[in-house]
Amino acid sequence: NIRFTLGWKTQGSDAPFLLAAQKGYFAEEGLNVTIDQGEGSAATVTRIMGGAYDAGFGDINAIIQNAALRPDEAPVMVYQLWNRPPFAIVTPNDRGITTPADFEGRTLGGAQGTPTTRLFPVFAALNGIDLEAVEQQNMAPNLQEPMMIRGEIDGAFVFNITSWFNLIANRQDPENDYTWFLFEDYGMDLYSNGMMVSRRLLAENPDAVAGLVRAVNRATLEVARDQEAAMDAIMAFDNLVDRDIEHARLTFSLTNLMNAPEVAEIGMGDLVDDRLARSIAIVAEGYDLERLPEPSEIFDRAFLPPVAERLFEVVLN
Amino acid sequence: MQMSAAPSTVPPAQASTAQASAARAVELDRASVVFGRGAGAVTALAPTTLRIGHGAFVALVGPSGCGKSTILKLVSSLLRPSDGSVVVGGREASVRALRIGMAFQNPTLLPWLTIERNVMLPLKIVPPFRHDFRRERTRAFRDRVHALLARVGLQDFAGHYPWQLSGGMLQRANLCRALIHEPDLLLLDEPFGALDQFTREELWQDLQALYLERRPTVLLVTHDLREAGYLATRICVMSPRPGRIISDRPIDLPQPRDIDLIYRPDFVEMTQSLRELIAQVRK
Amino acid sequence: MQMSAAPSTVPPAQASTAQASAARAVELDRASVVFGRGAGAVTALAPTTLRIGHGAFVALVGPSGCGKSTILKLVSSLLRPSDGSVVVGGREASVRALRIGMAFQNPTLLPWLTIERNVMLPLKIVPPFRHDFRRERTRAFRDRVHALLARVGLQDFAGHYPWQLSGGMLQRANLCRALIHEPDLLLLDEPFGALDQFTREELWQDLQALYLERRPTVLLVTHDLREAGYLATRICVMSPRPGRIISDRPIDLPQPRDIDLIYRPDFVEMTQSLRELIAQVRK
Amino acid sequence: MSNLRIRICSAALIFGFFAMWEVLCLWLQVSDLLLPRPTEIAATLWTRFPVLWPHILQTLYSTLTGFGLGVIIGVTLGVLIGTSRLAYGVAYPLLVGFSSIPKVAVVPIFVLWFGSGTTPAILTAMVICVFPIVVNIATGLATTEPELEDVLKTLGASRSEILWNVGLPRAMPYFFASLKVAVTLSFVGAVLSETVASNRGIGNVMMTASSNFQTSLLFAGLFVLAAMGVALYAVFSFLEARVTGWATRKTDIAVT
Amino acid sequence: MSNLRIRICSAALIFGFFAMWEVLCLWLQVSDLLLPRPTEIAATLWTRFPVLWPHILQTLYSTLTGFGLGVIIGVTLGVLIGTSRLAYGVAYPLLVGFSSIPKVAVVPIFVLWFGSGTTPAILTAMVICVFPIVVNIATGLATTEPELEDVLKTLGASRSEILWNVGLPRAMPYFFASLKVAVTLSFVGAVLSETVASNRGIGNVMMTASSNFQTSLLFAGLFVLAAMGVALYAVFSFLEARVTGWATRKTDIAVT
Ligand SMILES: Nc1ncnc2c1ncn2[C@@H]1O[C@H](COP(=O)(O)OP(=O)(O)OP(=O)(O)O)[C@@H](O)[C@H]1O
Ligand SMILES: Nc1ncnc2c1ncn2[C@@H]1O[C@H](COP(=O)(O)OP(=O)(O)OP(=O)(O)O)[C@@H](O)[C@H]1O
Ligand SMILES: [Mg+2]
Ligand SMILES: [Mg+2]
Repeated sequence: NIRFTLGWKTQGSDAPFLLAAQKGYFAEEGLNVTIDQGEGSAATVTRIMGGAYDAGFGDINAIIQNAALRPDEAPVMVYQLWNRPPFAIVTPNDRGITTPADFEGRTLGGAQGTPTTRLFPVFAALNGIDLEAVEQQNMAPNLQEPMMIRGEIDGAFVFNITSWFNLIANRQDPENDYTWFLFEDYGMDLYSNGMMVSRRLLAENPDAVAGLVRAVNRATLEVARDQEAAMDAIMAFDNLVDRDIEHARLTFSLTNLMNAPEVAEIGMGDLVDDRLARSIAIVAEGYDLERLPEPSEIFDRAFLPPVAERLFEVVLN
Repeated sequence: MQMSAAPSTVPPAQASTAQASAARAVELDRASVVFGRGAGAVTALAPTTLRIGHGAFVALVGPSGCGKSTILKLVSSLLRPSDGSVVVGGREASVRALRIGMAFQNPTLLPWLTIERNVMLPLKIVPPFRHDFRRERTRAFRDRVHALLARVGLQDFAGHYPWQLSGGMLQRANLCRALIHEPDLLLLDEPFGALDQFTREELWQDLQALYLERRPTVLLVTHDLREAGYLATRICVMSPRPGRIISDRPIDLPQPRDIDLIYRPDFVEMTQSLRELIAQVRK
Repeated sequence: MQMSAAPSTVPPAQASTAQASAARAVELDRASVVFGRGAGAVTALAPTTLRIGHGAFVALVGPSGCGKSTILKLVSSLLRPSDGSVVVGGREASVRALRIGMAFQNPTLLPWLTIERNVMLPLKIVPPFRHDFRRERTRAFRDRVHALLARVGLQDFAGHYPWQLSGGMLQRANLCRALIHEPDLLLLDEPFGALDQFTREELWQDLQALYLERRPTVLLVTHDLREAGYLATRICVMSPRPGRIISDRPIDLPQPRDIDLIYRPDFVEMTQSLRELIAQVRK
Repeated sequence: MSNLRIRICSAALIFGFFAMWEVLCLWLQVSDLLLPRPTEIAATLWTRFPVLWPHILQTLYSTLTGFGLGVIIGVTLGVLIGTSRLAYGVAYPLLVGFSSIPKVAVVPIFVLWFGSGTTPAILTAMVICVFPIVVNIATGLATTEPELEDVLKTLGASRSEILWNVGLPRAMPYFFASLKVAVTLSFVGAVLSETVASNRGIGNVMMTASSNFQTSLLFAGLFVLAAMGVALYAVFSFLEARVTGWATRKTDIAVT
Repeated sequence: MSNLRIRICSAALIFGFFAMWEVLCLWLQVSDLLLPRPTEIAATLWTRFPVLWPHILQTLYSTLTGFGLGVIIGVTLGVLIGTSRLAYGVAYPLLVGFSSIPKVAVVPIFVLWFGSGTTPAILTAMVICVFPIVVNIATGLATTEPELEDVLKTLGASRSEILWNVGLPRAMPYFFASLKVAVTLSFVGAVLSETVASNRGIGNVMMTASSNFQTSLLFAGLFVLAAMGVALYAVFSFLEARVTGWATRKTDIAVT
């Protein structure tokens, strides 16, 4: 029996897990997986550490943060899904912000503690921004876009995958009217969400972890080829969501977050240790961590199937 | 001294002109009260006609539950008649033409106020006094209240709360509250019921003095025929529930009356005759 | 027929053996009650010694506020004495040796219960009846309650709520609640105060019949000397506050007594002598 | 005014409230992303009702279960606090302190202990509604007239008999007042827990709706909640009128 | 038991509560990420106090302002509902409906209208605490004994005089009961709003702490809230004892 928590309320990007559940891939591995919606990709880590969940879809940077403090309790990433970070600063074009330096003298809004907000000092340091000159305002995630549209803030610390669609829901044109400062383009080459498991599950039942990884891998590759089936799985799980938007979100995650050049070489689910080590350093700086965890404390590739079985090819339909 | 021992007939119900009623303090015209509806309805007061001139002192006697308190509530417009009309001071009872002082049967002192504050309450509400209330309550009004409390023997309890008083003391405080604002129309519902005979007689004398001095209209409910005879200028006797006034006789004794009057043979005889009358209607 | 007109002396306070007190229903030994502390303290009862044998009918008279109700509350253990001791049925008052029925001075009927349910309350609580309460309340107990209510003329009001009754009716219901469970010790605090003379006399007779039949110990507070003389086997007179018992005399009239007794010269003389006694101590 | 006329007036005014909302929104051109118009909400409610239905049932179930437990605990604690001075001194500060804490902070702990879903929702609905009940029951008991208790004391009644026959009936008006508050809080609690951790329930609907900016679905959820609150309030009002009629008596004089 | 002994007992039991929490955490090895021990919380509180202080003041300010406004509105509405049957029929359903809605859903609207920061916190603290006050005031007025009102009616008092001299004093025990509930809700409301959008206040601290997995700082914030709630409760208790002493009278017999 495995209790699995998603990163947030049901979203198109959760398709790999929901498809695996719906098609019975978990059952085929002899696993009984119950999937719950989550409260945030960082909270996934807390939920697993607290023992309420065995596995979940969450942010690797939150693992890094916790591993620095509680190396024996922090969960371990076993299948990296989002190879590229969704962290971004979005600003409407009419504010005239075109380079990071333009942030000086402006007000940016964001939820305190989300990686985008927390890593902004590093972003500022790397791009020569005077942090003191940028005003930050705390607000709940779902207030960012409306406040930006109303002009109360000039930009927002967001996840691009979330904010893009929030802007669409607010009847904006994210593509043409907004400028996106993606962190990865500004020297912050971080990893982000993937499937993590608890230390306890890892120690007590490695077979289950392997099965979990196999099932999710299989579903992920399938999702990349057939999004309609993925959407069916999502709607079966939660019929409240808007199918069209989630479809677009799924596509967005496939093309913008998962389909990195690196993946073509190492296969879906894996990551590059050097890059992870670099991002650990970035995270440590952003969060004032006292200790740099080893990449091996964060990521365990032991359960990944051979690369040949993890070849990721996106076919949009 | 004359005494009309024969019960006068109840005045016939008749339409009164506005002038005639203006001359009267209280005028019940075939007023009746029915509580509730349908099967559970209780007729508290059968159609009753009662006219009281200004400055009269009317005692109302009758068996328990016959509607005496109900009449007082009609007059003070706490109840509206189911039928008939109630006119006080020449106007509908609900329009306040007379300053009313009422002592309820159950002493209903407000539990969150001290005795002094309770007794002072009318001065806070009633027109000629209310205007001065802010200014006077610490001096003149307080003295006034204390003087009245002293007269009923409660001078030491002005600062106490109602629950700290005995039954009889409560009743005396209750009486003070009815008197403090010098009402034109005094409605007293068994104001001396819980008092011993001596205290009672003292208060009779006080009440009589007050009556003779200021001549308010008084409507006194009592079960004590001697009390009625000693104080009233007129005694109305009611029948058992549903009550009607079955006898209405004047007491033509000169006032002020001496307290020894109640032991005089002719007075005893009068109370006896009333007693017999009541005994008759009970059957 | 003999009548001891001279007041007997108050029995001296003395230590009583356990046996002696077991033979008595009520025993107050220099019991006093002081409310409050310091400057505002009120002595409600000066040290009082009162012994009542089983089956006695004691009437307690005295001026308003002298501590009569306080004595009843001591006996029913609603109050504890500030000093001295109160023994009921041979035990500390708080240990219940006798079945007590109490009629409070203010009818304290529970406002959420109908009259019937209010009167039935003791049957729900008091030992011999409570065991059968579940089973009997619809039949036997109800009949019992209705019979008692009918005796005081409230048969039509069993289903009414207290606020729907007149003052006198409430007092009668209150009395019923004190009697329904056939108490051994009956504490009555002015139970007939709000009633007219006829109803009152009827209830005197009822109470006397009940007393003679079952012989409970009765402690009756009243302001009516005729009531005290007609009903009691012993009359205790109290001084004004702080009250003490200043006279304690037996009434040696044979029982049952006829209601016409109260008009007989020797009875009138006795009440007169009591009256004078009270008048004396008031000064 | 007669009963009927008052009913009609009330209904008209409540209707007027929504009409004004509608008109104001149209007039001030309030974006439907911010505050949808009642008609839009009603339309959403109508079209999405089949989807909402299981969530409604879920929330109702959690709320009522939690509320029921909360009432039991609240009355028990209220009786304790109202009758024992020690309990008063101990439990009141702890309860007040606990109640000053936003339950949002407590729900994650419930989730960590009991997993997500129905259990934390029930627990949250329960803990959130205990305090008003405790306060009102305790106050009701503390303000009971000693005279009424004396009636039972003279009969030699035990403390529990006094409680059952005087204290609790006397505290009923207080109790019903607190129920109205408690039931609304229960809804809030259950929904809160569902927003944090649940796959079902109105709270989950609202969370999904708000994170996707489906504002009219969010408001449809709020409407459903409000309607359920009002329905339960009506039930309690009915019970209240029967149980505490003695306290709100109005003399009824037949006028012929 | 004497007053002093009860105080000591209470304090001991409250202390015992925290001791048990400490021991249970140690014994069951509860992760401090989940539920920190009281000693850890106290230590955090002590070391971080200078940082917390301005936030505490901010929250206290928002809460008290909102609470004050809420009391005024609540009493006004309560009086309306308690005295007018039309207001009862109109306002009660609307209020109940509104109260059944989690305020989390309302705060974003406040923020969008009034900007982030203090204003929405005050507003939330206000709206959340109105309902319990309304309900209790209205119930208190509705259950006033008609006999007491009759005293004033015979004097020809106006409705407002009756209200001031009988209705409101009579409703005081109800009012104070509701204040205890309302003040805790005010804290919850203010903090809630701060978590949604604010750069200051305990709510903001808690949000930051929880997203940084600083559980003991989060709990330190909760402790501060609880302490403020208890402090205000103590203030109201003191006032209550003075104002409603008549309703909770206990006969005081001098024993010599
Ligand atoms: N609020 C009420 N609802 C229903 N019935 C009532 C109400 N008030 C009084 N009654 C009934 O009206 C009748 C008359 O009551 P009222 O109080 O006038 O009697 P009363 O003459 O004052 O008697 P008493 O001498 O006992 O005080 C009684 O039968 C009583 O039951
Ligand atoms: N709870 C109390 N607190 C303070 N003082 C009290 C309390 N109860 C009674 N008293 C005082 O005790 C005294 C005696 O009261 P008690 O009720 O015994 O008088 P009583 O003899 O029954 O008088 P009455 O004939 O007027 O009923 C009174 O002066 C009263 O003020
Ligand atoms: Mg009467
Ligand atoms: Mg007395």
